[in-house]
Amino acid sequence: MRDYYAQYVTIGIFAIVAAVLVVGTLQLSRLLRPSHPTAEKLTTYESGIDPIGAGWAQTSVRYYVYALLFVIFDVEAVFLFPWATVFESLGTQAFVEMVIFVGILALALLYAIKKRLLEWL
Amino acid sequence: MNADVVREVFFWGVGAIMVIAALRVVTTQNVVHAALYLVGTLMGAAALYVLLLAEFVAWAQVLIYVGAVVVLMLFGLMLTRAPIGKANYDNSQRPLAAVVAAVLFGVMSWILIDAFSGTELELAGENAPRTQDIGAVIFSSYVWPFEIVSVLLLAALIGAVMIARRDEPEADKEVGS
Amino acid sequence: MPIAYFLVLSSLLFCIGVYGVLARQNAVLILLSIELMLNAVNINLLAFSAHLAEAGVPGQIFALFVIAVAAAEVGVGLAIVILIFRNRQNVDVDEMSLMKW
Amino acid sequence: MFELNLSDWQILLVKLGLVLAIVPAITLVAGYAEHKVMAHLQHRLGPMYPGGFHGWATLLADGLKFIYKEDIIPAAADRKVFSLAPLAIFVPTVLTVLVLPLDETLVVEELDLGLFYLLAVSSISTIGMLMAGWSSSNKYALIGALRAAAQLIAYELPIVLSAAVAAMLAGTLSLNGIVEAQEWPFVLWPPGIGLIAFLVFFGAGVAELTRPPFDMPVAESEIITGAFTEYSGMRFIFSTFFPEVANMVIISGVATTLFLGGYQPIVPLGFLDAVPGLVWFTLKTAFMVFMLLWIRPTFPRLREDQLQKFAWKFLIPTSLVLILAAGAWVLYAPEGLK
Amino acid sequence: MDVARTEENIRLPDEVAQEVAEGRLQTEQMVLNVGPQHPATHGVFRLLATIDGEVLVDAEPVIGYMHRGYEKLVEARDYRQITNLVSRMDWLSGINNEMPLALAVETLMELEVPPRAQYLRVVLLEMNRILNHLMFFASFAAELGAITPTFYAFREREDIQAAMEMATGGRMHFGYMRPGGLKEDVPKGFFDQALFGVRQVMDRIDDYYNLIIGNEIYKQRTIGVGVLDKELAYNYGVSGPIARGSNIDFDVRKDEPYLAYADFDFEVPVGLNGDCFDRFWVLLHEVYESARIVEQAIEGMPSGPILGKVPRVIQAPEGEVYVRCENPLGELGMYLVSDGDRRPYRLKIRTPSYNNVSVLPVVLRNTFVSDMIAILGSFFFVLGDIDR
Amino acid sequence: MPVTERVVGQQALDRVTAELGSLVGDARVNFDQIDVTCTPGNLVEVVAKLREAAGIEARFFTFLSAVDRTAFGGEERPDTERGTPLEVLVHLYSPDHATHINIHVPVDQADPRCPSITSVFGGALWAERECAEMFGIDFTDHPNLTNLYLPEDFEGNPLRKAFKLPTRMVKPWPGAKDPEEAAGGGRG
Repeated sequence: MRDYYAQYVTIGIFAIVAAVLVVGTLQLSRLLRPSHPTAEKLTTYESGIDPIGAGWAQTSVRYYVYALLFVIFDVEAVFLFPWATVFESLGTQAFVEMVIFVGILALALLYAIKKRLLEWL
Repeated sequence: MNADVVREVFFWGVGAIMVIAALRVVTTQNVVHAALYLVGTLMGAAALYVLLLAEFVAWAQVLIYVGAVVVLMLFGLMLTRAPIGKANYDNSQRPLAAVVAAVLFGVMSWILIDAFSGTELELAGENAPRTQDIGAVIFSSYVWPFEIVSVLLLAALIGAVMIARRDEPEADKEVGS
Repeated sequence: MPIAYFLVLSSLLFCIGVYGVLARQNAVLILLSIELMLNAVNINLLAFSAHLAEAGVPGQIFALFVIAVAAAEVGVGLAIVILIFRNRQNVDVDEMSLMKW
Repeated sequence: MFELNLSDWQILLVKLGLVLAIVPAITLVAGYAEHKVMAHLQHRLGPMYPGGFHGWATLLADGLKFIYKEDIIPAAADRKVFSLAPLAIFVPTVLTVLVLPLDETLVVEELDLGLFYLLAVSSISTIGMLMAGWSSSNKYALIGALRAAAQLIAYELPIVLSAAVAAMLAGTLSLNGIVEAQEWPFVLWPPGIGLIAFLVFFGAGVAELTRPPFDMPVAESEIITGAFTEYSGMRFIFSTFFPEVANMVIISGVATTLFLGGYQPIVPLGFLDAVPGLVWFTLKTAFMVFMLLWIRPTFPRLREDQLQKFAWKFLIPTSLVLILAAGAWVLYAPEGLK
Repeated sequence: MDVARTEENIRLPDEVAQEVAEGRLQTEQMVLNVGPQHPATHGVFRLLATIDGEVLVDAEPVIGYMHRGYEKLVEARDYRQITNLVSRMDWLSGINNEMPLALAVETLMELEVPPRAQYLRVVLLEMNRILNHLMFFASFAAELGAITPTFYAFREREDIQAAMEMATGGRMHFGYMRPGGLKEDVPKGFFDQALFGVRQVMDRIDDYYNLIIGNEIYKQRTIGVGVLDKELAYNYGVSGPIARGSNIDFDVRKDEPYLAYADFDFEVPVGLNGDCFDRFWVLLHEVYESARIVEQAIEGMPSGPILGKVPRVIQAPEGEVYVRCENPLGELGMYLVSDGDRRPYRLKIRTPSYNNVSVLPVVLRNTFVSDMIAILGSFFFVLGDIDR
Repeated sequence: MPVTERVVGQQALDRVTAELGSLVGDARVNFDQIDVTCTPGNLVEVVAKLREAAGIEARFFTFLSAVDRTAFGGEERPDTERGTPLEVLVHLYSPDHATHINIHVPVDQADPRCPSITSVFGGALWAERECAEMFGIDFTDHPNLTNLYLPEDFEGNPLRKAFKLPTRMVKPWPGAKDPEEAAGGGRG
């Protein structure tokens, strides 16, 4: 019998240890490394010139479309995994259900391609 | 140590983190920070799901919410201007909103405590449902909602695209180039 | 563990979300607050699912559906926000008076 | 096997110790291998001096140098997010190691939904990239972060979907279960499906690692070091070097587990069973790592739009078809063939 | 070329441009400095790029970080000193830079250059051209993300470099040309080393083809990218491999043969469309042709003196002349005005990179950020050559 | 297309003078290249015609610069052969005919002005900027006549003969003390 909680305790502890490792190493190297900040050193790198404009971010609409498509297929994947474990015992019915599901999402991808949403940039 | 005590300590710890993060989501004056605090709340929720014996939902939460929805949010934020530093994102109804939220919380928690005080959760790790159980139930009893999810996602994509796409008349003509 | 713990926590998160929806004027932040509320709902669902373990896993399945719906909601919501931003160069809901009565 | 009576906490400590010793060691070995393999592919020697024998201690020396480096956070950066980003990249990397079965029993935690856990955890680092890029307040970093995030999500799908194929053929999400369910000749069976799924997984894996030819998020000739342009010293190690090399090994390990029969012997000859599974796993993983190292000096890099098109128009449709094909195979292939 | 130049490849930027113009795609634009300290700019070259997402809306090269004022400096130096000065303009093709100066003085003074000196000059010039082109072969591939060609190219360069060093004693700035001939004769073993070097290159050029030009990703990255129109090239005075990439058959060695170039059999490779692929293709073919010229020149090497009858003090008579040579990067011209002194009265140096790079703003408009790097790399420029 | 019909020397001069007629003043052959002189007012028309004219087709923009002849042959003998000692120099080349054409454009030394030829040859964009800062010549209707090399606050026009190299004024160039050579004085 598996020990459900013990497994997750291990994972949790590993997460904490990994985080502590990063923070700890950074603290440790603080003892060793020099620290002489100067204004020039702390300037944002922009090919050796003072940055033009700052403090804001902008991106292309295309990225949003990619992310949206990703969300949709990610949801699909979440349903795919429980299905993968049981479809053999459930037989044709479950298979057809998934075919329809995947088919509809494939339509989404097709639509995106057809609307040239993946054309860049 | 008693397992129940450990669970309670865990619950309080995670719960506190979630609440603090949630409060920061609604009060911080930096949009990207708000999205990142939301990640805190979401990860906390995933931890609670694990506690509630729903490991599949917990990892689905991580996969979809943290891995996808928040990324989508961040892209959206950067598309609509996401400065480093502060700006004012609150409106003038802040006090009123606080009152409404507090009253709502009072009423809800009073009702809930009243109705469910004394009900204990039996959290037996060895009974945690497995992925197969979830799959078996979805694909036998919840087929329609499942299929509708796919239609919903398709509709969401089409809707989003209709709204945000570049208005390109020639897009429909010929794609085969 | 008392189930009330989870219920109170979830209602607290829900109300924080309500506050966010009411007090924020940036549309994306409002969407974030809505996510908080949906998460609160999920905690509730899973708490009851654990409580009613003998009924099987429907609570978990509903939580999955809620997550899926939330994803779709964010997608469309953000698309609207982006459209508004492109037309007006800002995303303050208070200034969007076009559809006010 | 011999019996040891250890309490839970002692077991946990042993696991911690092993992972904390082995993961960095493997990373150093893989990093050194990268130096050397690439050098020889390019008709040069690579590092020869540190440590004496063929420069084996080069990476240790590098690491030491990085520890001594000044830690610079640009004045314009968002300090909080800037310092948290390496954590968001490093911690998930460590967590993915936990479910990899190196041998039948040699696994930190054998999760029931190990595969799903693995995919979910590894998706967190996308946010780390965006955090690093945005908080640096640097244009190159921002462009790099956006590229990285878009690339990671686009190629996560083929990975997830082709991994689902492996899960379908095995009928379980447990990684040990998937290994056990595979039979010789692992990836070649079922015909077509297994091999293509493996190639999709491996190709998308190269992209997930942001290595050439998919390295535009860190393309130094275009955007310096992408999201990590402003990172220095140990922060840089934790956010780029370590995750890149470790993930290279991890992806190879996962590919081995899902498609190459994991810790099973390469050929089903009885006497090979005597060789420990760990050896087989290591051999197979090393082979996969070598393939990854070989790709790097061979190809130029793609352009961002070509990369996205490759994922959305080729890899993802292919893996969708694969899923249906695998389903049909499992359900309808004659019993004798399976 | 077996890759179809699809509509898609060529149309896309225009389409984007139109959308940007109409404000449909407009997100906020940001101004990005590429250079002066950037890995892709070969020295201190700065590109002021206005980008929208990943599209370059506008690009303005900013030069002058290395301006040394050669045109003023030469007015205070005698011709022998200037030889060493101009050698440092395009530091990848030192001896080629010295050539037009010697030619200009020879033209004004009407000096006879002995045939052996002419042949030796050709050998050195063409070996230097191979050195230069291999360097750009390496750097262009590196900018596209392929790291291996760098090492291959440097391996080949080394053999030729050794021959150059035998003759001149230098590796970059040779200072070997003299008005009327060469500084001295080449040492024993030079011809063997030179032949070994160029034959090595000729043998391995197939490898380069397989590794780079035959690579599908490489084709995707370069075909149809950064198209330089033929008329545009003429208008901006673009010359060298870049002009030839744009389907312009323009090579001073053929059009106005100087030295002994008329004696040799070689081809002028010409591209089709003027995209990055064509420029690079031309570059690699020129390596081969130069290697052929070196072989022929060594085989037909006459004997005799290497310096003509030159007065002890070089004083060009009064007059002015424009003299040009085919430098590795294009037409290097010198307009020499002499008033009879030991120093030039005015020496206008027309460097190839200067004109080639001046067309960049037009070519770069409405490209992707990644393409910008490919285009910059395919414009084969040396900063010293632009800034002088 | 390589050189189709080689037109140099006298033949080229005939074609150029036939095409330009009175637009140019002095025209002659110099080392097989054509030297023509024209006024600033005619420059744009001259280059446009040379570019389009059949049989010449000087489409290739080689360079644009200037020469300051005020110290030609020593301070005492300024070369004013073409009217003023300061001239803009445009070199065009015909890729089809291998014809070189040097266009000398004398400009007023006190207030040097010259129309921009950027409307005909885009390559002049940088060349005119450089020429403007180095010689102080104002190219009217140039779209962006800012400094190309020099800092914005730089004073003087380095390539004018009046601009002495400061170091050379303090200490003459050692090259002048070449042992092989006794004659010749410092001028630069």
